[in-house]
Amino acid sequence: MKSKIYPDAAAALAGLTFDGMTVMVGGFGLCGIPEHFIAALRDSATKNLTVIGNNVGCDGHGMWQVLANNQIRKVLASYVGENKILETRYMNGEIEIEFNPQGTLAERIRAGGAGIPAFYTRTGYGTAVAEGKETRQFNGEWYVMETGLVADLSIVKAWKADSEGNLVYRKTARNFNPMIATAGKVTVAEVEMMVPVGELDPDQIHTPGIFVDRIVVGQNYTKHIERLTTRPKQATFGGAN
Amino acid sequence: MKSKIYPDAAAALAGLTFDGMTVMVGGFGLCGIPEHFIAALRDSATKNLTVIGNNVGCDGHGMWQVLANNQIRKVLASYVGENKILETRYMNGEIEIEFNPQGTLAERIRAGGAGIPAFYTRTGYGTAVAEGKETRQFNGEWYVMETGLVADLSIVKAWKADSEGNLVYRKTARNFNPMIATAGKVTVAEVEMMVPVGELDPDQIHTPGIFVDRIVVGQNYTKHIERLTTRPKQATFGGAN
Amino acid sequence: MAWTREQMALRAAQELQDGFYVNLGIGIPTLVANMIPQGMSVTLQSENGMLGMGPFPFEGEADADLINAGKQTITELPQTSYFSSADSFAMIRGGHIDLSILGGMQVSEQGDLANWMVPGKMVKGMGGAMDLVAGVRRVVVVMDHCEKAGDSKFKRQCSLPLTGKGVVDLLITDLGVFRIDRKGGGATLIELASGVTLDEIKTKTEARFGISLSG
Amino acid sequence: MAWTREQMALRAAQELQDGFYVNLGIGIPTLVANMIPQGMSVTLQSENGMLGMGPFPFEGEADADLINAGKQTITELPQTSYFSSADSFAMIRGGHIDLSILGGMQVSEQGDLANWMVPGKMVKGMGGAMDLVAGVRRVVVVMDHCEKAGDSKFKRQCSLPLTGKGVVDLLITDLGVFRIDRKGGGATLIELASGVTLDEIKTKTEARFGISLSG
Repeated sequence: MKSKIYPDAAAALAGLTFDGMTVMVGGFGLCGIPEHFIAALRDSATKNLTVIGNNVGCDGHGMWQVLANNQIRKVLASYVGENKILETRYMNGEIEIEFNPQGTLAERIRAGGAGIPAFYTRTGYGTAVAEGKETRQFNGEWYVMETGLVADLSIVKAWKADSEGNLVYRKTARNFNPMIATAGKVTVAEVEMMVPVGELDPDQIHTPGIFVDRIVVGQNYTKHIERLTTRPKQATFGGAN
Repeated sequence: MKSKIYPDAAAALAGLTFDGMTVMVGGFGLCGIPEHFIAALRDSATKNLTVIGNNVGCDGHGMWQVLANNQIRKVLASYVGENKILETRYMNGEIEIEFNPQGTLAERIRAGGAGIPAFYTRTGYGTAVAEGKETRQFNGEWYVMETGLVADLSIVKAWKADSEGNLVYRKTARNFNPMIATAGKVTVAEVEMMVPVGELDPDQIHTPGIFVDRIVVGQNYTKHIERLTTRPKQATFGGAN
Repeated sequence: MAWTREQMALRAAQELQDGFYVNLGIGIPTLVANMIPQGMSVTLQSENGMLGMGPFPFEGEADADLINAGKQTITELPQTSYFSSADSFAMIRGGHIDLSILGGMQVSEQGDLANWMVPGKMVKGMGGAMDLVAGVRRVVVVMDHCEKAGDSKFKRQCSLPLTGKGVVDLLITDLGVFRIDRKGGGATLIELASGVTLDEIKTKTEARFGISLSG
Repeated sequence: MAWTREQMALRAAQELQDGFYVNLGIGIPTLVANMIPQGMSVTLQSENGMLGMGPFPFEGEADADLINAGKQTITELPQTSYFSSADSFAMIRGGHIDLSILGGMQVSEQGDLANWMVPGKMVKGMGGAMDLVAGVRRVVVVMDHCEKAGDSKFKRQCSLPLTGKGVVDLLITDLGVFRIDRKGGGATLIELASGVTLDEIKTKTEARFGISLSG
């Protein structure tokens, strides 16, 4: 079988990007984002992208770089704060944003990958999110119909992979990555380390290799922290949120 | 917090069963079935059950025992072969069976646990399964609307648990158990071993404890094999299915 | 006189019960994490994909792969589990979280909540707020009773775009506590903040409410 | 003369491609697992929740927790992954499986498939068959060309209840191979089994079909 492993992100994106395409990008805030693929996407200079993801980076970081490079036409996201360029362009009507409740966005992506064209959810009923959408009662409760989402290209970040493309994520860096991996016509994954086939416990694989077409090992992860919050070493239990 | 751990299956079912209730039971064939809870359900003598699960045991084993004890009024399943009592009662109109495609059944249970009252699937379009159901086109393809399923009681089998109710399944014994764990008003789990809290890797928990109300450690598992298939020790690679 | 932010959080903490799974919003609700009564076991969910949130990390020990829904670095506990955001919101939407404590911009007497956008200002997005109010079994909103300009934020109808319609069960403000019947039964004042009179709260509230003060 | 079961399976095995993810039904399709060409990497999915099925276990080494969709004991491979049945059918329904090879009772010239029930006989249920034909990218059916009584099983319209409507891409029988256009373009005979004449297959087939024999 042709190897799924590519030498770097640019090589792995070769032939996969085109103007006007839809790209899904994993991550929540800057946690669990595919840093190297984002840089390669920026360098690809692909234009008029529709980007689907929970956020669009934040000032200076993550998908903000692709945004700042004028490559994005439309965004589907749940939260886009801390992003001045996006704010300005949205206010000026230069970029389109479709706000999705976070759980609806996550479920729409899962549905897209699972061959489900639409589903109903209580979320957003009676709000602006339901405008223009079908609403319907089940068992006396009102629900909104939401559609599945798919992408031309899905870009995810995992912790470990084997050469089959089996992926394991780490802590809350998992977030949107597993669903996004299932919803791309093509899915590329960057990881912190490759392990030999057979080293990952088969009961413990988060994304089976069938979903992953190309893999890159990323070097020198930045992992920028948006809101560093700590407590002093001598403190007693200092708050859980 | 009140302990989730109960001494045995009968104690764990106490107060949870009532005539006419809907019960979901994990397992595929006899693989990954909650043996001890099934025995306790049989001994409870609860009547007129609606049972949701992929199968209803097979002759002499699994949910067949509850069936043979005349406790089941209706079944939602995808496959009910190798079960003579069920066959006879179904032919005689003494029991109702709603056949669901296996993937539709799995997704209906997931939807029920996930607060999704209905979704669309291509599965079954143009077949008897779609009769009486809404059909609808999305992007030029026809789909059938299926509804979410919930139960008064969900019964699952896992491999390991901790006292929080975090569960890990083993190999293909996972099957329907994780979704069923999410779709019960009350969920009880039996496991082969309890481990101390903190021993399960937080990245590797299949069912978070929030879904599990009561836990039992089962002793002396039978794990009856329906179709033992082996190859002689000296053989070369002998077939994958 | 009225309740401070800490007092409001303390009042919200009274809504916790042993064994509860709870999601806390940002702002005042975050303070509730430090006010869990001794001996009570409460598990905090973070909607990005974590059950069993621990405290902030010690200085120098923050892990970029471990953040809460407010994007703050946090820690795990022995019982922690991680899952995808789809599984996390399946948990929320499916009614498995017992309690959510959230901030608000406006609440209506029908239990409508507005807390995600102000027309004319930059819209940042609703994040997980709409999912939480639609899915969590019991929703408690903690907010100031009045705008800085003095207008009541507890209203007959929300004037701001809604986060959810008929979703609030309890409203805690700096002036008092209101029980709200999501199913159209209206609002009831059940507690006054320390030093607040019935007259004061009546004067400062646009919403209509019944009164059932036990104390 | 016609193809044996093994020859039909061998012909089905020609539909495999390197890197394919494949789901095999019970009966003749199961034989295909032993006919994967040397050097070709094919990953077998089992719809109960496994990717990367290995061979049957050695005697005495069967594991009750490790079975395939036919409920036979099997083994895992180094690259195996396990998942829930919901995730498994999300994989199937979402079009991620390249090829499914299934048995059939009847196939129509429009690509309809009937393989799950015979009215009047006990209905055992469709298991995962309806999901597989609705979701897998390419569906190959392997079946005898005729009933024991001689009636053609490749029909203008299926008389048995359908498993799927317009779902079959290729039909392999003991007499030959038909390409079917799911989108209404009809059926085309593309191969004759060894020793089978065009006249014979025409006589024994109820379905209408074009002819495009390359050999």
